[in-house]
Parts: sequence; C-alpha cells; structure tokens
Amino acid sequence: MVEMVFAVLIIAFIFTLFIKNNRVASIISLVVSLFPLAAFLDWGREFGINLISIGFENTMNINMAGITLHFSISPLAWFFGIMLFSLIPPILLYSYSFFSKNDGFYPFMILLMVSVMGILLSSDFLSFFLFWELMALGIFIMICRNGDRKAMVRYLSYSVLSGVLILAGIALLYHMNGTLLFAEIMLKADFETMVAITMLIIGFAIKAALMPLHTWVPPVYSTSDEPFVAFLSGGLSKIGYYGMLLLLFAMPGARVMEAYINSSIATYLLAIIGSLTAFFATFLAIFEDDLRKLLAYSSIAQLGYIAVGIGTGSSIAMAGALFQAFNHAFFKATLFLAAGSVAYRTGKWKISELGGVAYKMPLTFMAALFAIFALAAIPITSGFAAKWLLYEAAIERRYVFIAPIMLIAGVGAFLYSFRILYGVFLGENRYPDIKEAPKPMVAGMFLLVMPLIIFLIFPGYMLDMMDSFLSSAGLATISHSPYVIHTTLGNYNTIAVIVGMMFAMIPAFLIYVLRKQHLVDFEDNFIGGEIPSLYEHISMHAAHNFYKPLKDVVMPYLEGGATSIYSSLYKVVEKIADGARKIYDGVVQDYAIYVMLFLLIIAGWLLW
Amino acid sequence: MVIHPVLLIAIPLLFAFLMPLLKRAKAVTIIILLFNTLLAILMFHNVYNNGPLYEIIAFSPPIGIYLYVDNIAALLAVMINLLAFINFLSVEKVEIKFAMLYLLAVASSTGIVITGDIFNMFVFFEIAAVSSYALVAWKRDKEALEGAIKYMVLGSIASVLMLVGIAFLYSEFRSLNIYDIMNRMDEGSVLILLSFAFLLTGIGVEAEIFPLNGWVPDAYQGAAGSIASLLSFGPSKAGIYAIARLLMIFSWQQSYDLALSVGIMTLLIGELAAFRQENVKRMLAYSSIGQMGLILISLSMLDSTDYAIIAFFFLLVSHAASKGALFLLSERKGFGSNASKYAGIVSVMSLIGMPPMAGFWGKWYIIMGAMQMEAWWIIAAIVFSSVVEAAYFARYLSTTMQEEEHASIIAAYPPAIMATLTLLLGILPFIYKIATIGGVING
Amino acid sequence: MVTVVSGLINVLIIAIYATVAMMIGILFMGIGRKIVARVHNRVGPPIYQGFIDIAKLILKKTNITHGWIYDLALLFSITGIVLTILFLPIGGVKLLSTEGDAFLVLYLLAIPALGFALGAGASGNPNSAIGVMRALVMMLSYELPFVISMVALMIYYDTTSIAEIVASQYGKWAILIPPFAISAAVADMALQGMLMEAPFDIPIAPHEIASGPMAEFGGKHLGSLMIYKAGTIVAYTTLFVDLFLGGGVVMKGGIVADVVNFIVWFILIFLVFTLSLLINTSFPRFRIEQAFKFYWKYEAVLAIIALVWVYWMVIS
Amino acid sequence: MIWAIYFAIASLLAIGIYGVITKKNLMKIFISISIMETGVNLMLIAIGYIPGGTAPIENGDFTTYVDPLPQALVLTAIVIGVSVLALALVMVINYYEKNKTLEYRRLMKW
Repeated sequence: MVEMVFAVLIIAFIFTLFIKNNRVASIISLVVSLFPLAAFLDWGREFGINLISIGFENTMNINMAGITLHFSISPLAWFFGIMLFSLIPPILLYSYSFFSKNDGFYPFMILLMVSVMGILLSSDFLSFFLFWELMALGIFIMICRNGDRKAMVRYLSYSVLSGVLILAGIALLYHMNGTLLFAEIMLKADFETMVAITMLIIGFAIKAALMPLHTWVPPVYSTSDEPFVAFLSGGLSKIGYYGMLLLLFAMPGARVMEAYINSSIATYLLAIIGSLTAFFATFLAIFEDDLRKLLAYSSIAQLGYIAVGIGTGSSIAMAGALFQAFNHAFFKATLFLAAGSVAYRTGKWKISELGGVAYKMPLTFMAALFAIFALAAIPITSGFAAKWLLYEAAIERRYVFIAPIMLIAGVGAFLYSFRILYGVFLGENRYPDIKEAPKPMVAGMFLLVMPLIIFLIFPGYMLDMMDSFLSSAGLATISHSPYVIHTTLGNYNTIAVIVGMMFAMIPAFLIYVLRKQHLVDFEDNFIGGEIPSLYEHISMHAAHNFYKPLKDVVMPYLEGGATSIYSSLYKVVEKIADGARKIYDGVVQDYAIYVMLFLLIIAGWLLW
Repeated sequence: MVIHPVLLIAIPLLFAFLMPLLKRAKAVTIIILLFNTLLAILMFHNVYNNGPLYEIIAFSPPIGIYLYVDNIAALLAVMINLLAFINFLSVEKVEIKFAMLYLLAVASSTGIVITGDIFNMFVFFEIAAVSSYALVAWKRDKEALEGAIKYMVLGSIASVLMLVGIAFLYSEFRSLNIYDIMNRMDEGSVLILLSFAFLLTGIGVEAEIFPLNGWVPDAYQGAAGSIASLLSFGPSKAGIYAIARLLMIFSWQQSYDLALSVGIMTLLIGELAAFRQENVKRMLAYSSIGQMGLILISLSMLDSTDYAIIAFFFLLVSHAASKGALFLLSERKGFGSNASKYAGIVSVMSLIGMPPMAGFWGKWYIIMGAMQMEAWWIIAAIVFSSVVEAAYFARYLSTTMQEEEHASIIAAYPPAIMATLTLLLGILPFIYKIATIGGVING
Repeated sequence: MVTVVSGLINVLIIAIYATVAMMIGILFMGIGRKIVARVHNRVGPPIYQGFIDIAKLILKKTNITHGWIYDLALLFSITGIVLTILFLPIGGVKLLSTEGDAFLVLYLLAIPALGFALGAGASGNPNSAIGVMRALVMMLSYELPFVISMVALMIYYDTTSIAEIVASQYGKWAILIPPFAISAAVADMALQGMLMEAPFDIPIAPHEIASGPMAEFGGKHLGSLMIYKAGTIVAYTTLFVDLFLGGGVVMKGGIVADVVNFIVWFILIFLVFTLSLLINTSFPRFRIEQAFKFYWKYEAVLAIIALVWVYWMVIS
Repeated sequence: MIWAIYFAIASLLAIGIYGVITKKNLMKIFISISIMETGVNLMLIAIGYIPGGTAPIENGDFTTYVDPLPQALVLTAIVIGVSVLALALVMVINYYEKNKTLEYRRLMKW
C-alpha cells in the first residue's frame, strides 16, 4: 500500500499544479495529506501502538531498470513520520485563508510530502539520497517563490554542499561494504568509516542548522511564506536529525560502532556543538528585531538541544532529543503561523513596529501564548518534559560543560519569549482596527497546539511512542507511566504538578474573586507621576532595542561569529574567482599563446 | 531493416546545398531534422538489439572511409539530432543561409560521433567549425564578429595542430582507421606521444577544455541564444566524445592522469570564472566550461571504474539539454511564463545535480566512481565547484525568476521541451542498462 | 481506606506547610523592614506590618484592571510561588519534592515571573516594560553562577532531586566540603539577585523606574504581588538551605525530629535572609550591565573553579 | 634531404604561430594561419613520400610509388583551408565596416 500513498501524492502533485483556485487546491491537498498520516498511524501496530487499524502494508521495492529502491518502515521513521505528517494538515488548513491564489504552494507541499515519505521509508542509501535531494529541491522551489536573492543563494549553496557531502559519505560506505542496503552495511571502527560518518553528519547538520552551518536559516525563514516556514522549521529541519539518528543508532551496524564512538570524542563534540548552538543562537534571538528572524534563531537554538541529546547518546538523552524534536515541531510551527496571522492582519514583521495585537486577536494570542510556554519550557508544558530529560541526561553523563550551557540557554529563551509576547501582542494598542485572523487560520493554529496539550498531561505516551526505537537501538527504555517519568536521578510527575497547581490556585482564585474590578482604558495609566494626555501621542511601547543594556555588554563578543568568517571566506573566493576570470582577457593572441603553451607542456610532460 | 548510418550525414549535407533551390527553408529544415532524429532513433534501436553497426564507403577498412556506431554513439546521435530539432523550433525567422549552416553544423557534429576514421573526424570537425564561425557571426554586430573571429583564429590553429597530430599518427601506423590504430597501439614509437599531444590540443579547442577555451566565453556571448545552444550541444559535445575516443585509443595511465588534471583545472577555473559574472550568456559559457571539466574528469576515470562511462553519459546529456535550454532562455531578461520558469528551474537543477533530473545520476555515478578510486582530490574539487555553481545559479535564478517578460510560444516551449528531456531521463534511468551493455567503443 | 486516610493526612500536612511557609514569608517582610530600619538607626514598622499591608491591599474596594492578560499576573504569581514551595523540602519534610526535582523548581520559579511580566506588559506602562526587561536580564545574569553551582552539587551527589540532596547531606552539610563553600558563597550572591536586594535591586528600582513592573499595579493585584514577594523570600532561602545547609535536617524519624528540623530550618532561612538584608543595607545599586558583568565574570569564574574541583573529586 | 623538408615544415609552423601571436592586424593574423596550413600540408606530403617513388598514377609499369592517401588528404585540407580563409576574409570585411579598422580590438573581456 506504500505504492498507493505515493501514487495518490504524485497524482495530487500534478493535479494541483494546474489548479489556480486557492481553496480547491487547499482542500485537495488537505485530503491528500491525510493519506500518509493514516498510513503512519496504521503502522503504529508494528510498534505496539494501536491508534487506527487499516492494514496498510509497510514494505515496497521499486525496480527500475537495474536499480532497486527499497522501502520499509522502522521505529525511528515511524516516530518522525507521525511527527511530520500530523504537522501538515493543520498547516494546509491554515493556508486555506492565508493565500489568495494557488501559485505553487500546494503542489510543492505535496512534493515535500512525497520526499519526506521517501526519506523516512527508504531502507537503502540510494532511495534515501534520491528523496533527500528531492526534498532539497522542493524547499528551494518554495524559496524561489518569493525570490529573495540572499535566501536563494545561501540555501542552494548549503543544500548542494550538504548533498555532495552526503553523497560522498554514501559512496565511501558503499565502496567499503559493497552494498547500499541499511540492513547489510556493517559500520566498522576504522578510519574510512569515520571519514564517511563525519561527511554524512556534516551533511545532515546543514539541514539541521547546527552552528556554524546555520547561516542559511535566518534569510530563508524571514523571506518565505509562513505556512511553508512553519513546515520547514517544524518538520523538515528534523529530517537532518533523522539522518543522524539513522546513522548513529538505527542502522544495524551502528551498534558495532558505538563502542568506538562512545570512547571517542566524536559524539561528545556533537553534544558540545549542539549546546553552543543553543547558547549562541539564543543570544542572537534575544537582540533580533525581525520577528521571523527571531523565530529563526530560536529554531536554531531549540534544534541545538536535539543535537545535544543525540551526542549524549544515553537512553534518557535520546528520549529527550526525540521529545524535544516533537515539541519543537509543534510549538515552532504554531509560532510561525501566529506570526503569519499577525502579519496577515497588520502587514508588519518588525517587533518594534508591532504591539497590542493581542487585544484584537485574542485567539491567535492564546495559541501563541501556549506555544511560547512550551518554547520556554514552563513546567507542565510538554516542552519542559523534553528539556528536563536532556538536563537529566547531561547530569547523568556528568557533562559539566554542557549542562550549565543548556540551562542558561533555557533562561535565555525566557528573554526572547517575553520579547515576542510584549513586543508583538501586548503593550500599546497600535492596531485598534484589525480583526481576528480568519477561522481556518485560527483552527490550524489550535490543531497544532493539541498534541502539545496531550503530551503536557501524559508525557508517558510520548515515551511509549519511542520505546520501540530505543529498544531496537539497544538502549534501555525509560521506566514510566503515562504521567510519571522515572530516571536514575529524579522523577517528574505531571499529575503531582497539576494537582499542586490546582491547590496553589485556590488562594489566588479567592483573592481574584474577593473584590470586584472594573476595566479601564489601556492608556489610562501612570507614568512618572503624570497621566499622559490621550490627545498627545507618546509612544508607550518600549519595544525598540529592548535589551539594550545587555546588548551593549554582550554584542562585542557575538560579533565576528560564523557570518563574518563566511563573509571573509566569501571575499577570498571572490578574489580567486576574479583571478580566474582575468584569464579570459579577450585578447586572441593571449588565447593562442595558451594553446601553444598547453601543447608544449603536455608534449614535454608526455615525452619526459 | 538495414539502417545506413551514412544517411544521417548525407541527407542533411545534400539538403543543405539544395536549400537555395528549395526556398521554404524552415519547413525543409524541420522535416530533415525530424527525419534525422527518427532515423537516429531507429538506428539506436537496431544497434541496441543487434550490436554495433559498421558501414564502409569506397575502400575496405584500413584505408577506406569507415563509420562505426555503437550504443553510446547512436545515443549521442539521437541526442544531437533531437536537440537540434527542438532548438530549431525556437528560431523565429529562418533565412536560407542560416538553415544551410545549421544543417551543416548538425550533420558534421553527428559525423564526428559516428565516424570511425580519424581523418574523417578532422573533416567533420572542420565543417562544424566553419559553419559555427558563420553562425556565431550571424547577428553581424560588433560582439558577434569579435566572438566569431576569436573562435576562428583558435579554431584554425586547432585544425592545424590536429592535422599535424594526424600526420604523425599516419606516419606511424600508415592507417587512419581508429580501431586499426587502437589495436596496433603497442607497435607505436615516441612519435605517438607527440601525436597524442597535438590531437588533444586540437580537439581540446573544440571540446572547451582549459586552457584552450579562450574563445568560449566570447563566442557564446556574441552569438544568438539558439546558436549558443547549438554550440553547446552540438560541436562541443561531439568534441568531448572525440576526446573520449582519443583517450581510449591511447589508453595509457599517463593520458588518463593528464585528462584528470586538465579536467579538474577546467572544472575549477570555469566555475570560479562564472561565479562573479554578470552577463548571463557569458556566465552560462563559463559554466559550460566547468561542466566540460566535470565530463573530462569522468572520462579520466574510464580505465579505473565502471561508473565512469555512465557518469560520462548522464553528465553529457544533462549538460547538453540543460545548457541548450538555458541559452535559449538567455535571449530574454526573465522567465515570465510558467513554461519558462519550469524550463529554467529544471535545467539549473539538472546542472546542479538534483533528482529527478538526469544530472543527478551523473553526480551520483561520478562520486561513486571517484570513491571507488579513492581519489580524494576529485571529491574535493567536485564539492567545492558544486557549491560555487549553486551560488551563481541561485543568483541567476533570483534575477530571472522575478523579471516578468512576455514570451511567444515559439520562444517559451522549446526550452521547456529540452528540460523535459532531462527530467524524463532522470526519472527513467533506462540508460543505465544501455550504458552498462555497451562501452564507448569496443572495436 | 488506610491509604485514603494517609493520603488525606499527607495533603493536610502539605497544605499546612505551604500556608505556614507563606506566613513566614510575610512575617519576614516585616522583619526585614525592621532590620533595615535598625541598621539605618530608625525605629521601623512593627514586624507584622506585612500582614497589614497585604490585608489592606487585597481588601480594597476599588480595583482596576487592564483586561484578562493583566489579571494573569495575579493568578500566575500566587499559583507559581505556592507551587514552587510545594516542591521544596522544608525542614526534612519532603512535601511533593520526590515528584519533581531541582530543574523543575528552577523552572517553576519562572512561572510567577512570567505572569508578572505578562501583567506588566498588558498594563501598557513603559516603566513596567523596562522593569521586566531588567528583571529578565538579571535572571539571565544570576542564573549562570547559580546553575553552575547547582550542577556541581548534582554531580557530586549523583542526583537531581532536592530531596535526595538533602538526604545525602545528613550529618555533613555540603557547605562543609571545601569546593561547595565556594559554591555556597557564589549561590549566596546569586540569592541577592533573586531576592532583588541591593546591590541588585535593579528591576524594582523605585527612584529610576517607579518600582518597575509594579508601577501600574494596585489593589488586589499589588497585594498578590506582595504575597508573591513574600513567597520568593521563603522559596529562595529554602532552596539555598536545602542545597547547601542540608535543609536544616539535624534529626531523623518521628514527630519530634520534624519539629526540631522545622525550627532549625526556620533559623537557617532567617540567617540567610538576614545576611542578604545586611548586604542590602551596605551597598548602593549596581547598574544592570555592571550586575551582568559581575555575575558572568567573577561569580561565574568562582563557580567554575568549584565545579572543576568537584568534577575532579568525583572522577578520582 | 628529408630533414630539410622537415626543417621547412617546422619553420613554416613557427612563423605562422609567431605571426598569430605578435600581429595585431587581422589580415596578418589570417595570413599567418595560412602559412601554418601550408606547413602542415607540406608535412602530410612529406610523410607520404617514399624515396625514389613515382607519382601514384597507374601507367602500366611502376613498382615504387609514393603513398597516395596523404595526397588525397592534402587536397581535402587545402579545400578546407581555402574555405576557412574565404570566410575569414568575409568577416574581416564586416569587421572593417563596423570598426573602421583592421586592428584587433577587444570589446568583450572577463
């Protein structure tokens, strides 16, 4: 039945290419996007999770003239599939109102679905790479639609670099093993394998936006359409981590290597890079004024945590990484969609130009608020459970460097979260005439929040979902009930927190209802002993350059980061390129001299 | 059914010179190119099922003119004729002289591919070159003339050098038959080294390898889009195929090493020169140089790995079709219509090596091959050049995608058809089978 | 039946402890003002002044609000701080602290701050926004040394649970182990920032930004913020005592031990609070960037020294 | 004797290349190319030459004759050379009309 899902998607891709009407295309793609989701939900039976039962088969081999592509489902792929494909329908629902006409968004979303499905199901490197590049292509076309030069150049360069590195790694593995099938590749603890794995991991890290390979992310996220960015940040960036997990943990040969890798510095390095990514990207997000760039840096930071988990490699860390991936998918998608709704109504992206949107768009605000709580890992949101697992893992492994860095990055998340809350949604009511976002958009956002709420109360269900992966990777599963997670170091009981919270809310609620209150106008307030006149415009919105004191201290250390290294590298390449150009100086005599010199040199070389 | 490969050359030549009598140049040319394409396809079918095809004209082999068609040659013939046909559709006003020159160029490019005689190859090179000079200068403005003159000077030097090489070869073996020479290569003395050097330099000018390719950017910049397109899939591809044969004839380790180093240099210089280029046609020309380097690298691996021939084929076809489409598109500032956008994106992606385009398989097999050889330098060069290439093509797309320019159907569809070819070839990798069955030449 | 009864008793104990802790916090506010006054050579208000203030505020008849987001401040601040106290062992009584751990407490402490910040943001008063900004930057500043110290403790005792840390310290308080003496000193300065006492009373600086986040609060909202303030005193000092001073546990088993431990705990948090007040009275206010540099340069270096020391001890 | 011919060939080629490389006048460049072509034609004939051989014409009684193939090749080469030269001259004329000079000037570079 894999064939059927692929066929439906491909037909829908071609079909939607020729539909101009946005709503029709949206509904078609929405319906189509339910097919892979249903398939993945159904495949849960394989891993002991019965959600629905249709009876899809889960293996497929396509034979095309001497080349066979193998597809089958694995526990890791299943987890990622559930995550990514439950992300898509709400986004498509949101797009129902977001776009005015179908100019390529829907077909290429479907193409991305095809590629994601292919990547997740592939069980040999050829089909993996084929669909991997197809995904890169799909993303590029999505970026092309808005045609920002910086975004296109950076994305395509990085993407091609990643593709070539992955290809080289695959080729090396193939050369050493003589097979492309995951099941037959035995990774060995020798130098060539390490080179191959390093190349592959760098390739994956580019998609996963690990620092210092992240510089394509801010321009791309800040110039593309929000529904697509929601999927890119929430869903597709995880595919890079899927590749890493596949390589380091899920491949049958991976266990052989683990002994080597654990004793080496390699994965520790990955964890350190992940934590530094989280740290620096958080600081960059704190000072960013463009809402989309802020969210982009925040994405980079949150994705860094996943790398920490993968690098740490214990079962707690792995659970934390997967949990974090899942959470990030949903809260970041919600936030991007919320940013999109705000821009849909106000047309502004700069935080310093926004403000007071919450009063007119309360539903959008509520969705965004919940997502921000999850982002900042406020306890009992599922975001906390994920971070908590990662912290536990770092302490368990005694990572004295990584644990504080991660914790402080977590605190930094409060800073930029507040900037979103205050700068965009609260403060001065600058847009008194806007309306709430259209209903499909709101519905899309709330659908995205739903999984977060489920795993808020029952983080254990999430651990159930990853149990079969952990045991297939040879890691111990974590003892848990639906609402309690036990680790060797400590427990996290959501019911205790919720009950405690209800208990603690009693006095607060009593105080709240004790005396009546009346609503006053927003501008009716007290500034330095004066009541500002309503007629005289005073900006009461302190959103511009919000963290200036901190910025003054920190910025000197943040400058000269990856971007400046790349720009100096770019300048060097430019110089060399100019040199290469100068060879073709347009003088035919010079060209004739080149010809004669070439003749002399090769004749001399051959004779000698 | 017996197919005479000679018809592929003879018919266009005949009609080229009958053209002044026939008047309706466009219709006649289109019919001939279509006929040729079908003939080439039939020939390919025949060769694919029955093995290589020989045709002998006048004398018996070692002395007489000799045509030899194997799988790859037949496919290249199909490619050249098919692309020439599609490309010709995009020419709006066809003069008789133009049609003549066009047919000559196509016929001679096909001739280079299917001939089995080295002097014949020279003659076809010269016909291709003469018609290309005239076609490049077709616009008759300053730039076109300058490009044509540069091309002509270098081309003439090349022809002299090629002839010298042939003279050396002849004096050594008293034969001009490629397969005869190949079988007797062990008898050769030091003179064949010189002959290799002269032939490589001579053919290299046509095949755009560094540093013999000075004419490339200027001629492409000066020529009209459809001419640049013809140059990129016709004579230059035939030239690189001639180099492939040259390497097979003189199959020493030294010559492969030489091809590798020249290929890497061509790749890097071409891509770097394109990196900062603002003029679209010139950028595409530099990019062609880079791609030629990549193809040459794949040729240099012929001896060491089985992947080389497949990589060579996919790179060649992908580059021919995509560059053809891009040169056609370069006539206008932007893409405008959806068909043009489709053509532009698919072609660029094929050149960069994204699935499901043909270029993907080229990239896949060349890296597989390089890894099998454990040639780290090739990998490094390919990684670097791919990134540079991606950067300037992204820049190119970012400017062209935005420009809204209306294109007539005649201008918009031929590139789209070419792009579809690369797409189909990538999706249906039946070529894999073909390429594994037949070698470049098995005499 | 027995489990239900014992469960109810547990709930009752937890409720009593939480209430008492909050009362102690309010009492400490009064005591604090008294001590500060004495240092200033004034008489000062009576020590039950905190109760009077809060009662007055929450019983005020006219209350204004700027909308439902503004009201979140009230709900979040009290809920958050009480919840935090529930997860801290008080005098060896674990309350809910076996169900969560130090990371949970660290993040729970952010809930009231976030609610506070939301309310301040919704009030539309620029002073509030600036105050929140300062508070958040302060948070970022003091968390680094504090977190490093905490990680050192966790690695040493190989647990993240505060209850476990307290239990492990029975008989030998962490502060008596040389590296943790450094850690404790560092954490005490971080505590100064957490309690917003001078020299780190930057977020609520009355003279500069009209008390910052609370500028626009009044009536029951301000009252709830004062309750929150009282709660933070208890929560942070208890956290410090639990981490470094063995949670005040000097005896084990039985009601008597609980009472004794409670008294020791009370004395200890009082001492910690008094120390913080004495520092408060003897320093002027830092600027925000000075505070940031202080914590990230000197404090962090000390904390790292302690951490490396501990790491070395654990490994060898 | 034969070495003198090879020397002549080498000098013709060298003169031609020297001309192409140093001269700025387009006419001179193409004349140099013609000289090179002459050189290479001479070379082909020289290769086919067999000492004491007669012309390869069937007259009933000959035993040693020069290799006929190079002569055929030379004929072809001469024709090609002439056609290229003719085209070159057409272009030079066009070039002169456009630029009013025969000096080589570059318009396109880099």
